[in-house]
Amino acid sequence: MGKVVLMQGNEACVEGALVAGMRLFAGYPITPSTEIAEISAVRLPQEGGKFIQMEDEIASMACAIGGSVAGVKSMTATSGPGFSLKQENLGYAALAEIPLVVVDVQRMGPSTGMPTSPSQGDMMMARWGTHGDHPVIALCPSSVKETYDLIIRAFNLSERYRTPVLFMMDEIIGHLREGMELPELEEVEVIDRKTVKYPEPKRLPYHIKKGKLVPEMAPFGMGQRYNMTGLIHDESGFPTNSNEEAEKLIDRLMHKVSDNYADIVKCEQVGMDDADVAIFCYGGTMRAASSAMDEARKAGIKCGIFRPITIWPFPEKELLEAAKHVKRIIVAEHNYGQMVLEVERVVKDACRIDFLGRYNGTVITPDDLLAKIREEK
Amino acid sequence: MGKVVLMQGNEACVEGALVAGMRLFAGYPITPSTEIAEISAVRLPQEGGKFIQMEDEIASMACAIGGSVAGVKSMTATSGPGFSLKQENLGYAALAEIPLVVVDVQRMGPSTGMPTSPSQGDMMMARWGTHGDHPVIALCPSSVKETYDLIIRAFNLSERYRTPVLFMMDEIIGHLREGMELPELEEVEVIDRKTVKYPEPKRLPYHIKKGKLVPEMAPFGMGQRYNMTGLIHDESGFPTNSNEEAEKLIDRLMHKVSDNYADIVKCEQVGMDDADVAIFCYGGTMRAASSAMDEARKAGIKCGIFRPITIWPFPEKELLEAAKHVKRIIVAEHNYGQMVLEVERVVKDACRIDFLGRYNGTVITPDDLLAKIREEK
Amino acid sequence: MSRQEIRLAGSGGQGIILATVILAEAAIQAGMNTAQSQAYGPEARGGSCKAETLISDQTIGFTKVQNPTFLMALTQKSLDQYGPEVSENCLVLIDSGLSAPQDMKAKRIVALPILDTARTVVGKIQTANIVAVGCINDLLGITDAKTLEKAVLMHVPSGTEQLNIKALEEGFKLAEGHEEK
Amino acid sequence: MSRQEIRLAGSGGQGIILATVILAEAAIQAGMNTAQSQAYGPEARGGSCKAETLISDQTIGFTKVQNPTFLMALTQKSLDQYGPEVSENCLVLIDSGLSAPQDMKAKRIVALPILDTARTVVGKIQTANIVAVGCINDLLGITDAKTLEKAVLMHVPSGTEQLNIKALEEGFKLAEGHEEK
Amino acid sequence: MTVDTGDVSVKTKNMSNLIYKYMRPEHLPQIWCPGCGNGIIMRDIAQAIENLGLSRNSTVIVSGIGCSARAAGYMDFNTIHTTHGRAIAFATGIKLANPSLEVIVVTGDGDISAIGGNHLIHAARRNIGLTVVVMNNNIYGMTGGQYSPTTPTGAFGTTAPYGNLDRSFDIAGLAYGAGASYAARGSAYHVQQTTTLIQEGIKHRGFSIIDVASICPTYYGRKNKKGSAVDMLKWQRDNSVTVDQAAKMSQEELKGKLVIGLLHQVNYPEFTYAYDQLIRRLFEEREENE
Amino acid sequence: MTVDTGDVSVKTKNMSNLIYKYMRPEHLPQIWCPGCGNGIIMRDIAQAIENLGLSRNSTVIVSGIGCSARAAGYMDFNTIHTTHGRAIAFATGIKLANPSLEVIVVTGDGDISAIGGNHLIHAARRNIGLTVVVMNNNIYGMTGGQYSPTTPTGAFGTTAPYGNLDRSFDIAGLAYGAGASYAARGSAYHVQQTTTLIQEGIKHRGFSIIDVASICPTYYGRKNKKGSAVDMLKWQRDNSVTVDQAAKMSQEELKGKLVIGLLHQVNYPEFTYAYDQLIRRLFEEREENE
Amino acid sequence: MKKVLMINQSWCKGCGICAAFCPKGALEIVDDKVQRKEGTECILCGQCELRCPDYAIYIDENEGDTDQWAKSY
Amino acid sequence: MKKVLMINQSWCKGCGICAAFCPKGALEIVDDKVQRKEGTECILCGQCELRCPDYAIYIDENEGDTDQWAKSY
Ligand SMILES: Cc1ncc(C[n+]2csc(CCOP(=O)(O)OP(=O)(O)O)c2C)c(N)n1
Ligand SMILES: Cc1ncc(C[n+]2csc(CCOP(=O)(O)OP(=O)(O)O)c2C)c(N)n1
Ligand code: SF4
Ligand code: SF4
Ligand code: SF4
Ligand code: SF4
Ligand code: SF4
Ligand code: SF4
Ligand SMILES: [Mg+2]
Ligand SMILES: [Mg+2]
Repeated sequence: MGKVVLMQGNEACVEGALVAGMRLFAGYPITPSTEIAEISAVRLPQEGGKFIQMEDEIASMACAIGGSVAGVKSMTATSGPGFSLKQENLGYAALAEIPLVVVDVQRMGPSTGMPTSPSQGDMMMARWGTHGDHPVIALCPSSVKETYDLIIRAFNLSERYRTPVLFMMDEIIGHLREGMELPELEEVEVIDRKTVKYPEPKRLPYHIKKGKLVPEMAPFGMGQRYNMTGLIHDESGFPTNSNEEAEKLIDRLMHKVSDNYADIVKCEQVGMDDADVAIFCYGGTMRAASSAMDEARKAGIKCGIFRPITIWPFPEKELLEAAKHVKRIIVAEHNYGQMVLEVERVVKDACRIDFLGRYNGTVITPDDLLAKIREEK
Repeated sequence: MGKVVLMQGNEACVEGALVAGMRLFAGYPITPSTEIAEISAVRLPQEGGKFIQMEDEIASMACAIGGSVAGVKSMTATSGPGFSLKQENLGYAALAEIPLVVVDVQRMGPSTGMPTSPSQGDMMMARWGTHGDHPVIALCPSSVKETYDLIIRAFNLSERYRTPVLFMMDEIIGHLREGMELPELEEVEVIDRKTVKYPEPKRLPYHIKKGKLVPEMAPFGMGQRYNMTGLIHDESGFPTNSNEEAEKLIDRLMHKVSDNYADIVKCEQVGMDDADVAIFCYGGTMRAASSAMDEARKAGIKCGIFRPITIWPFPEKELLEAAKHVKRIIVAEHNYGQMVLEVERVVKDACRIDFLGRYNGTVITPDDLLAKIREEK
Repeated sequence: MSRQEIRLAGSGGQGIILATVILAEAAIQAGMNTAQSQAYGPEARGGSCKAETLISDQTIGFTKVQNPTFLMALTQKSLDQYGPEVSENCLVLIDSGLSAPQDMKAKRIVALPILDTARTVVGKIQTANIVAVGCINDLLGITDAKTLEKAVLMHVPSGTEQLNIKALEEGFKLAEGHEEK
Repeated sequence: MSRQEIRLAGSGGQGIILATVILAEAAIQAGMNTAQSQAYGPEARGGSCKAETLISDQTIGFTKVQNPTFLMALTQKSLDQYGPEVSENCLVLIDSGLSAPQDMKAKRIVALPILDTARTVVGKIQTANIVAVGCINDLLGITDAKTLEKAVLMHVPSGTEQLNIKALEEGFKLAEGHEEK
Repeated sequence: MTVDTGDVSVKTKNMSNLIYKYMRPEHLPQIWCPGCGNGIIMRDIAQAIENLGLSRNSTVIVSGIGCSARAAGYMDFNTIHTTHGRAIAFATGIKLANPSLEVIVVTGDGDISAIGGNHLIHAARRNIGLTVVVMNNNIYGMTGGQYSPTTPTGAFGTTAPYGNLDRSFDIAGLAYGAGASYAARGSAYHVQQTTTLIQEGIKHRGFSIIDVASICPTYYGRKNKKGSAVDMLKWQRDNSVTVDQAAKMSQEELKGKLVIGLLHQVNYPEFTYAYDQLIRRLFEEREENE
Repeated sequence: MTVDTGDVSVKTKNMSNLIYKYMRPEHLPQIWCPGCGNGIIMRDIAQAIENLGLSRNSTVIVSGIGCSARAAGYMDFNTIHTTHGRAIAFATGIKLANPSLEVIVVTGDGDISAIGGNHLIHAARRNIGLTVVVMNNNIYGMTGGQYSPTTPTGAFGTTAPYGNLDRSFDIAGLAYGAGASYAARGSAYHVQQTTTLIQEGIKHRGFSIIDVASICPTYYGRKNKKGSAVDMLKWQRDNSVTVDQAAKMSQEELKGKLVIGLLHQVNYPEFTYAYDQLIRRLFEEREENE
Repeated sequence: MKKVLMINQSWCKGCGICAAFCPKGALEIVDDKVQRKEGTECILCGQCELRCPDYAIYIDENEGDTDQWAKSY
Repeated sequence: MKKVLMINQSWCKGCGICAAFCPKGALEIVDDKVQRKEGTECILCGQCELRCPDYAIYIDENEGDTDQWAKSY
């Protein structure tokens, strides 16, 4: 058994990222994500990596993309207002297929809002924050240990699918300290970047070799000269005005994620075997849900929990299946109602859907959930 | 009858805005919205107003907000990448309740994409582009004449509800020139800002007088000194850490829009009385739809059109009602599938939903729609 | 007037867009409906460029030209590109210097020395688009000369009115005695 | 050990958060589960401040203290604020300088001269949080002295180890002969 | 007048006339830490306004986000606390919409020179009539002590645990390079000089910036062993030289010194003035044509 | 060697060795307008690289968005065409991740000094080893002729129909004010001097910027009646003075002149070098402790 | 009217700046609050007022009817 | 090897820069393309190459076997 250590969520995010191979972090401080920058500043140079504090979040995002283009696993972290600013370049990374991890430790908005209060108000922004259509992978941890493990998975997914991965934390987990067992490093699966090993003349940088998911990447400087752009491009990496190529590109980007739903989408279902009522929740809200479920079961209510770990793509298959076996789903989230819209869309009329939203800076408690569970309309 | 003039969509946007009372435009050029800036630069000083080209879109948005705070009706315009950059301050304007109009002439993304190609890829960003929860009003014109009329309505709504209004154009309409009848200016309804007329000691700037929808605004300089902030604030305009106040504020912001659904939400329904199949579309796509409908009807197919003019809040009541009377809805949009998700959510199992998306830079044609109408699965 | 789907093509600097705008304006002035648009793109910078106007006495739904009833091309490149796309019945106007590509289906082709007239008769190659407008109006009968003149004056830069009226008149003249190939 | 819900309150600079972190660490070292968190806010800048640790041998679901089993307050302001919130059975530790507010329901109150001990016995007021940690461990029996010492050493800045160990020992001593009010 | 040797009096308003007149006492004392230099500088601004006799109603205070940016909330004017880094861009809109307003931007080093750097240089270039007062504490105070663009090379911050590798901005110099027509530097210690510099900056027709060395004992002081607030002010007292003195000193001698005073002033047409002239011109031309 | 009087020869590659070696001929000719100055400047960059003997594989060209930014696509290096204004921020990541790369940013006046102004000043401040070549045409070319931060006061653009009210940036001066350790100005006309300035900029260890006056006959030229591309180049030829000459001229005499040459060079430790030193130090300290 | 030194202890945060820069050493900080130091002379120079970051000490005309320390503020 | 002036007309956009700055007036633009002007002398100075924005004119060694204008490029 690995050593158990006391760690904060934000710290676990950095330590996990280091294990996953992060060697460049570009950021700009903002509560409640700041510790991620601060710990990176301490830890990265110790591991031969680099931390840089950029002039703002736009630059941080751009810098992290640059690092990745040069072959180094890169990360950036922020909170709501900064996440808004990163969106334009997030679209760039999605289109140019640049692996990197973007952490958003959500805080209460809109605008400056309540900077130190917990929230899950950026869930839809994670999906729709930038212009145009592009694929999104986003993950949500609900404990310190899961933060550690899941950030490694975030890096792995970003490398496997050559796409930015969003790591949607909340203040509840980011600022929580709890014990976690450190894994044996040998046992951690780390996906290294699939790179071109030697320069190939006339190689098409966005051509996918047979049996591969995505084009292999050639880090700048390794000898394979090519072009990257945020314009619609063909396999050569050069801009094209061809409508066929445009469609092909967007289709390919979308499908590399949607076709691999089973690999990417994970959710946790607790007590769902016999549940009558399910709590749908994610991130830090899970902690109240699990206490509430225990209480409810003690009171004889068959309560279960459906928790997306991958929040984008939305786990619609699993949710629809689950919805068919319960009478009610209570969607609990720390916002005015975001993922509940997806639940409504997916579940349709399969079961009743209730919503418990919290948007006043406090945390949903087990009692809040119990009251909702007991509520009969 | 007013004079009929040849006008471009982007030009109609400026001319309408001038009629609505716009006297400040802050922008940054970007295809295909640039003409809006260019025409504003010519026209505003002629009307005693001011055009300023800021250093970027963030500054443009901030500058327009500043103008509005000082009592001048203000507008900014951009396209996808710039719209991404405006999001943070859009959240500010929503929270601080600052009326202004933000135009997005959409172009194909993601990222730089195909800058000159039509798209409707920012529809979800309009709703979810910034962090946290806030209300959104967004309108979509589908002709040059409607652009003119609707931008006036955009200003009116922004004043009535003290909130930024998003004007979601597309390249199809923005760059289209057609004839339009100029209204008699006396007949145009222009809502002037409800402002505090004389300074009241101890006035609470965010207090709503009985019978009013929103707090009356006091333009800076008129003698009513108060504070504005992007932090959660109480009626005094000062930051608060009270969770009750936070909830009250967010609730009020959301409800001022949702409670006035009937006033804000407009849609056009054509041929829906007897339709078996409805085309759901908005903006420039309407033009193909209306031709397709004519053709379909000629061929004996009972086709109708459901077109949201207000796209946010989403016209869910009307749509659900309409869905109950048709067999199929074909959602046609120039993106990979955005509003179709809302249609799915709202319509649930009321009728079959088909999707016709276009994301290759070309325009959906009447033939494309006819083929879809004829398609039987 | 029955529905006309007019497409003009040429190179970036030839004022093709302005020509369609003037035709659209003429249609408006003549009480008809119109929808004018253009292909934007890097082509605008030097390459070939296309612009379109729909004219109809009916309400215009779809705003793009789908099946041109009229095509004009002022450069060989644009003719080669857009010529083969049009159907048999499309009337095609080309500058006399150009030769119709093999795979062009259109049967009705008119060749007129538009560029030459602008250069030598009007004295300024930049007026070719206005010469063309004169020709087109004549060929399609969109409106009368006076209305078209008004439309031209509404859209050319001040100071160039004289020159452009001359160009328009030369266009009228050119088209008068034309002959379909 | 049954579930403990520990809340510490004081003013911004008193090291309240560190104290809860050390208690959480002690719990981990003793093989228990823990969840530590704090209230962030403008209060951190000078005002009163609260931090919490849950300790349990069971898995911890909800991570926030709901019904404190233990409260410590080091300033009157924080005692006035948080004191009335706790229930009858909560054990309350206060600095000897403070007086319990009227509306406090808690019955078990221990007053110890924590600040004074830090200032005069240890010689540095900043060590009050570590003195407190010593007291708390003694009152709640979280773990043995050795483990707690280890936890302290894991979290204090290097160079201050000696001083803090002394503070901890003084804390132990203080709590030894304590008396509930 | 006989000098009183220190009687103390109770008066209901509990504050000086200056504070009573220009602050919002119901929000005082500020959330700032004990000894934070921002309060001193905020008072300087009020004193400058008092000296100039500006009307509170036609004066606007715009701030971004940061400890320093909280100043807006305390000052009894038209105040707006905007988003991080964007104060100048908001202020530009306000000034443009109503040039008769006196628009003062109160900001921090991070707000104005990190995320907000672009707006600073462009407002300076345009020479728009804003007065920018920077409460420059060489650190991000609000977020807990990360290094800022004015943190000296080698100094420490939570994100510079091994010493800052970046070189630092001279904010006044940067603004001058970008075209600011008035640039000055003050300090928390030099109350009267700083007040005068702010006062002249407000009077100046065009873009003016007064970069004021503040003190943040909580983060910058602690991280860099600069001692208490008192020690930090004493450092300012003992290490400042005036612009005139500096002119006679070598680069070597100037190392580690704070140069205080008016660094640069020149006259160009102010932006909104030029704009109004343009509008007038267009109106006149139209009248002529009609 | 006998001078040939002008035979012309056919050769399959159809281009000079320089172009063949450093460009991507399959993408030539560029989309730039006839007479656009960008092609000349792009060749200067290639020539500078040739003179220095840099390896194409370890050279990176980063650009933003604009006509000028299209340069990246034509040059046969590791090239990346990023988002508008952000080239320097992307380049910072590339350089930091792999300091052995020679990173050259090719950008326009709008890209670097309007939306990208903040990244410019911060990269200059950090003294990170990038070489920035600005194709400065005093206008936004790509979007059709709007005024830019380098459009002179009074000049016209589609968004300055009544003449530009803004003052303009001197980009090299701005970068210098922000801390650039190498700043120079070239022009499209002065091919050899500009090549040398770029070459020295690349050699310079630290942040260097070469602001090159380009020509945009299509928009800037047309809007401002500057004539043809040839006329615009002739203007550059006839109105340029060297830095040395300029030093002897009065402000009055310098009006309307283009000052060409090395404006400023000084040595500071380069950022990524300093970072690598830090990492080494930490590793050494750790070894000592083990 | 007589000038007096005023103290608003409720606003005082005890930073000690006033005391440090008082030319007469007339102030001291006790329990994190400023107070007049016994046996010293205040010359009403106003230095303390200028530098107090919290506006807790200032010179005013004596309009009140008391000459006590303003502890109760 | 003999140096020669090379022209790649397919890349030439006819801007006229080469012709304007040729010290010998040895170039002219015909139908928007550059060509050698008859009766003039080219001294292979390379000025045209340096300033051609489109790399359509340059000096090269004569490796080919023809000495015709490169019109067919
Ligand atoms: C877009 C955005 N990024 C980051 C933050 C977090 N943030 C708030 S204040 C601040 C730094 C403030 O530094 P400075 O301007 O120097 O003010 P100080 O607190 O030092 O007075 C930061 C990074 C934010 N609120 N918004
Ligand atoms: C965020 C964003 N805003 C605006 C644009 C539109 N845009 C593209 S290029 C450009 C200006 C380019 O000017 P400059 O950098 O001077 O380049 P030039 O075309 O003159 O070479 C603008 C405004 C964009 N692509 N992205
Ligand atoms: S953290 Fe620093 S700047 Fe912020 S209030 Fe405290 S002392 Fe002032
Ligand atoms: S528009 Fe100007 S800058 Fe752009 S390619 Fe044409 S000449 Fe060059
Ligand atoms: S300076 Fe002000 S806050 Fe500080 S001790 Fe003196 S009176 Fe109190
Ligand atoms: S007024 Fe002068 S002498 Fe009196 S306490 Fe204040 S600083 Fe000291
Ligand atoms: S090489 Fe010199 S002489 Fe010959 S054509 Fe070119 S510029 Fe003229
Ligand atoms: S400079 Fe080049 S592009 Fe221009 S005319 Fe000469 S050869 Fe042709
Ligand atoms: Mg600061
Ligand atoms: Mg430019």
